Amino acid sequence: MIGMRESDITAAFEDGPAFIPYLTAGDPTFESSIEYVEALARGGADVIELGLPFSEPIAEGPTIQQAIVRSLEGGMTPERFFEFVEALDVDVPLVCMTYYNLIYQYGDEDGPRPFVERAAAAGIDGLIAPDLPVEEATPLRTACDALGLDLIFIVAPTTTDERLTPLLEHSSGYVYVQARLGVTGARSDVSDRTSHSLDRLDGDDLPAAVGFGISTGEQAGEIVAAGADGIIVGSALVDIVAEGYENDLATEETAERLEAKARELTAGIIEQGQPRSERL
Amino acid sequence: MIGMRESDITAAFEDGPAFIPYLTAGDPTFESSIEYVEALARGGADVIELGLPFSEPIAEGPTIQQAIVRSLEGGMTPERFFEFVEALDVDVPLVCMTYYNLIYQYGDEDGPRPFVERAAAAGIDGLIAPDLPVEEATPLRTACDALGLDLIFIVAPTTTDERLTPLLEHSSGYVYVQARLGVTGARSDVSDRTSHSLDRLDGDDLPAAVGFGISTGEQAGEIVAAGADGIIVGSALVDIVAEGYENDLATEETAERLEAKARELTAGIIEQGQPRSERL
Amino acid sequence: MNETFGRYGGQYVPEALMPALEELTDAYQRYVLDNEDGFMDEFRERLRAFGGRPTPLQHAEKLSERYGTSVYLKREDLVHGGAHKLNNALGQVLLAKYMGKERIIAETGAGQHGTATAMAAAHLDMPCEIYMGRTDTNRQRPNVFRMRLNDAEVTPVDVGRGTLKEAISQALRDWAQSVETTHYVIGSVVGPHPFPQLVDDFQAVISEEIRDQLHEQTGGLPDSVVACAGGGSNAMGTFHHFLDEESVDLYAIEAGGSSLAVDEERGVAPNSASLTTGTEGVLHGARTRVLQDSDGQIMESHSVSAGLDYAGVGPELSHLVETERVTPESVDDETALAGFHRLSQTEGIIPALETAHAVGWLETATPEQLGERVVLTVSGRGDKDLETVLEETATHDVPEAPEMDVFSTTTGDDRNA
Amino acid sequence: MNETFGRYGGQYVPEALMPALEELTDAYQRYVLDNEDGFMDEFRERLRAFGGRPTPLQHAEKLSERYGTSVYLKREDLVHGGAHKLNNALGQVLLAKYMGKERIIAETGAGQHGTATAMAAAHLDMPCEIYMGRTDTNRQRPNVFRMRLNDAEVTPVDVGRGTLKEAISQALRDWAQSVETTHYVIGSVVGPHPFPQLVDDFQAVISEEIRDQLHEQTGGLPDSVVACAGGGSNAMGTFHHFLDEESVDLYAIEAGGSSLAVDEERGVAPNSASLTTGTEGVLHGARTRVLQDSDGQIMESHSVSAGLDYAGVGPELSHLVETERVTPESVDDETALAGFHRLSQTEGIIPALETAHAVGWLETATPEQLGERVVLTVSGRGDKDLETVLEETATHDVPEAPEMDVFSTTTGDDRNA
Ligand SMILES: Cc1ncc(COP(=O)(O)O)c(C=O)c1O
Ligand SMILES: Cc1ncc(COP(=O)(O)O)c(C=O)c1O
Repeated sequence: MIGMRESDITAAFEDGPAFIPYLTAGDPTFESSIEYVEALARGGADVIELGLPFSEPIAEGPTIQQAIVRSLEGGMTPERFFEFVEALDVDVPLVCMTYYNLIYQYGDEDGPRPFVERAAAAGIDGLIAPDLPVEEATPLRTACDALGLDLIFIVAPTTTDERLTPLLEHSSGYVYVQARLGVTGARSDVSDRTSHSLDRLDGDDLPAAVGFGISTGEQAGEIVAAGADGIIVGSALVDIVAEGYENDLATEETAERLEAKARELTAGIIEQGQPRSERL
Repeated sequence: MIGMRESDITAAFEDGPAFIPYLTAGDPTFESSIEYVEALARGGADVIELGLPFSEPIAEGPTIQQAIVRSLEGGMTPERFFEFVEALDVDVPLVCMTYYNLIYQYGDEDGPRPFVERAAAAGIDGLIAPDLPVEEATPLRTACDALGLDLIFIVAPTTTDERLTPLLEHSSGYVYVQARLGVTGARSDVSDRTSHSLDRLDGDDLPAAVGFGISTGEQAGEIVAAGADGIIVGSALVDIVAEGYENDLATEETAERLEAKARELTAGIIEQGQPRSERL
Repeated sequence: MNETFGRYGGQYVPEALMPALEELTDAYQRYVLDNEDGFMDEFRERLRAFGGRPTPLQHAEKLSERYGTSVYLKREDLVHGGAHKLNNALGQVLLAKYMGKERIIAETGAGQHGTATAMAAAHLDMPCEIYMGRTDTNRQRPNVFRMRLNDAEVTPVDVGRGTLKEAISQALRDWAQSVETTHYVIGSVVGPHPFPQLVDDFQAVISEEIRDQLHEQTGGLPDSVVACAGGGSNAMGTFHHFLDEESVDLYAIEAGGSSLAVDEERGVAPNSASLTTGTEGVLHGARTRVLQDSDGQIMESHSVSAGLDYAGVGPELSHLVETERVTPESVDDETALAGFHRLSQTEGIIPALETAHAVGWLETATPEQLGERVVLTVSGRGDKDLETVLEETATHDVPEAPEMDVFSTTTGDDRNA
Repeated sequence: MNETFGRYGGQYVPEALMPALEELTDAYQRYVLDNEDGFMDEFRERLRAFGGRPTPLQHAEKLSERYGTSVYLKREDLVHGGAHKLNNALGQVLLAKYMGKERIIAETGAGQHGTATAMAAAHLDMPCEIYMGRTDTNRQRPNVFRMRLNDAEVTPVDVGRGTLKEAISQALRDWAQSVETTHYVIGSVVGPHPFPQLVDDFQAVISEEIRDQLHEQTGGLPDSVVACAGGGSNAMGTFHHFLDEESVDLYAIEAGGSSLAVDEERGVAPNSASLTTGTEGVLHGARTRVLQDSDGQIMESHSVSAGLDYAGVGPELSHLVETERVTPESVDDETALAGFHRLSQTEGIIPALETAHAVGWLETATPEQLGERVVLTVSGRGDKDLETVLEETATHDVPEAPEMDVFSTTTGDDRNA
């Protein structure tokens, strides 16, 4: 984050460790998905990551892959995604998570700018492109800067110290700390690499949010206790959506379950957490 | 035929062109086959060729192959074959037609002699081994000479003039003239090579019997008219046995049909024929 | 070393994989480009003794007559395993060994790259796991057996249509979690840098041999060089040493499938002609030409040949087409089937269906395109395609195809009756 | 030229064929032995360009370690078509062309000789008809397709058990009626003179290359040379140039089937070990060792490997065994299957089931038998045998075999769940 004003996203970490849920937009339908996202907001989300589905999601585990299939079958497109964002009634910052090809192809001209413009107009605050390493990110970085969007990068357990510096330099919003190797997916073990990664980030301006494999309030608490500024939870929530879909549950029931899970996770964080301002 | 007394087989050609039927011994059973052979004798056979079945009959067409299968399945062996010959009540000369491996393996010692001895004892007058060219025939020739059996060789349409001389030199009984290329089997056309072959044999001491593909009295007559001293008929007769077998006819009925066919063929010959002594 | 080829190439992968790509780039530089520890010598020697190289460059008498020119066939079908794929697989598995990796993963579509990798891994004693779409495991059973016989794990991928695209994505996922101990043997000149160059360098032996063999046989260069292209490793390997020879025309033959038109609604392209009809996009780690809809979603591709059935293509090949050094041509299923039968009947070589596209193209090429000396790479043998060819021949109009009524009950014996 | 080898050999065929054998003997003398019209030069050149020769002599690292000696594999599996069979088929079809014949016939059992002949005939533009037992056409479907694709007629033979023995008899019958225009391409060193020598001379290229390659690689001769033997063409070709080298031990490995015992009653030998257990007899035109009952009826042979499943063997090989120059050894089905899996897993080479017998034998051989340098000819590749191996592995006790449960519905994705 290079000499910019603090963004809405970063600000969301101010009052204590942040809870950042992820859902694939439009899973399984446009309407129900809106209710689910709003339920997470009610459950205590500080920032929400919304997945815009791509046909080749090389960074996702099977849970989110299936969510993407459901969403695409439900007719989700980049344009519908922006309508989705516009239809949401939530007042937390929103991050769009999608693959670079969708960003690059959007609009009439080549390059990422039309996408970023449209995202900004729809109310998106930041972007994550999991297949876009910092080396390839300059065009997107430029567009995001121009339109005031954060661009969030992932720090992996394999990220070398040499890579860390440029990576942090180009990051804004928060740093997404990948808790373990592998793709997304709920896991019961939390790698001890997480604390190592967090140690490495110590002293950086940006908040560090840890994701990959968190599924319970207890885990969330442990990670926050280990020094994280936030936790990102995806597959554990998508699992609830999938369950509702497979068992034909009413939208409200699934929404309630999501809200309850969000509360569990928020509670886990709050137990261990303290406002970021006090910890810095 | 090198300075030997005229054999019973050769003598059978004296009174006019000879009719030489072939049957596979033991087809489809030992008992019925005896009746069939005797029926052919009644029908006018001058010499009878009896097949001793071998598992790899490389010189036979499908008709005789099937007869061989039936006979082997009925339990035919070389030993049973000799018992078959001994059980026959016919008074024409008998020729055993079989493959060299059966001749070679018979008895305790290596070589063809034990087979020839046993054949002579059983009342066989001559042998034909269709896979034994004259080059490989010396041991068998020697044994046959010692025991007074004729050894009959086949002259093929492809036989060159150079091959003809040694071939005739080693032959006794009669010369088997192969009417056309190919393996045994009833055919309605009679190659014009037949007369060429017969021309080449003109002047030889031995009678020339033509086989391969003769099935009607008319054909038999034509061939005799072309100068043959005899005709050999196999597949057309085996067809009658096969028909009886497949349609479950009574043995007597099949025997009658064979006798009738033999009469048809004999009649065809007699019409055209004159005694060999008068033709020489 | 170029990370990009004009606008194409690059490294579009999750951060977790970036260090592995750096490590691989370093190993590529040292072992492949600088022959450190004699890597390239060992590679060449194993290609010879295990792989059966050099393969012949055969003058094809009947094709030459038919097209009024000299047609030479580069016989990659004779490489161990039955295709050019081993050149790359053996190189990469050996490289993984030099890098101290303990495990190999790979994706496969038709099964040719999978079997080549499994063979190389068995030969070099490396544990190996192959990802293969569920649909492909079912339609390429013999190749699945072969991989298992070589002691490779075969893991069916149940996502999506269950073909190559999904298998690559799944292999990338595996790699993202196993990257510290595992090398991902990609099967063509696709993926993030340095894979496209690495694979090209291992396949370049094809054109090195062609150049030397043709020189020995004729004293000259070819006028045209023809190779089928799916991901493009056969094409790049065949073109490599001719890229700087301006007099040599290079033709990359793609799968035209049943039509070059596209069904945007269903997200389906009834072809795999990414060079001819694709647009710039990012797929499987590289910017290149891809079959995609206007949103950027990757489309299902289709071809009678499983090995060409891929929505992307190597970035260098995209660049060479853009700069007009390579001419892309597409050949539809029917023409490819006819080519398959023609080569089988007239030259006694049953080609892979992939190769059959290149053979089919000869039929439509002009004398000017072919010139006086044509080299065509027979990228593989067709044993793996027999069932497909039977089925497809029955549903297409292929007058060249032989009758296949041998299995009826009439017998040859009757002729003697 | 010898018409016989000791007591074995000769010409036991119908008179109609004798002139053809004379003609062939003459052509053999002129074209093969005297290189008239450059026949042998053309043959060698076509073997190279079309057939893919020379094949490598590969040092097998894992086998060498396992047996504490240097094991070299002669890679005939890399010959076009997948087996040594093309060496002979190409030679004979070319010879037929030089002789002015207009048509080719051949028999085939496993289909390897049939496919090789069909390929050679397509390559040389000769009409071709292949006789194949009905049972074999059904169990070797892919090879039937390959022959049809190469435009050969395939005529199923419905006689008897419908296997190789019946197919040879049927081919001889065809030849007896078509001999003036047709050449019969026999598939091994069997049949009447001059076939055993002719086929041996065409296959001798195997040992010529082995000798030169081993000399180049080690400066010396092998201590032992191992080859599987059905009719014996692979064995004779592999031994040929070592026959006069007394220090080289020669091992011909036969199919031991399920047992070396014989069921005289049913006329069945549950093996194909004619060198080990056969007795002198006359089969398919030659005096040689055959599996027969005491009457002289030829027995049905049995082996897990269709290409070894034959009741006879080449007469020269019978003679070399009788004079103790060649040591016959038999390997049962189970040991062969284990050998198949061992080579596939440890060396990355899936051998033909025929070859697998030779590989299996290494397991039981003593260090004295093997010596310090062993050459084993991989006579063919195993692609044709996949289905058989799967079935047979399931019914035999083969601990080496991999699990084959890939086709169940569990998915590899679960690991990430
Ligand atoms: C024989 C053969 N040729 C060509 C191809 C296409 O791949 P590429 O374009 O990478 O050579 C394949 C892929 O499986 C193949 O098996
Ligand atoms: C691969 C292979 N090896 C060996 C054989 C056995 O035949 P021969 O003993 O003539 O080499 C065959 C016969 O089909 C074969 O296909």
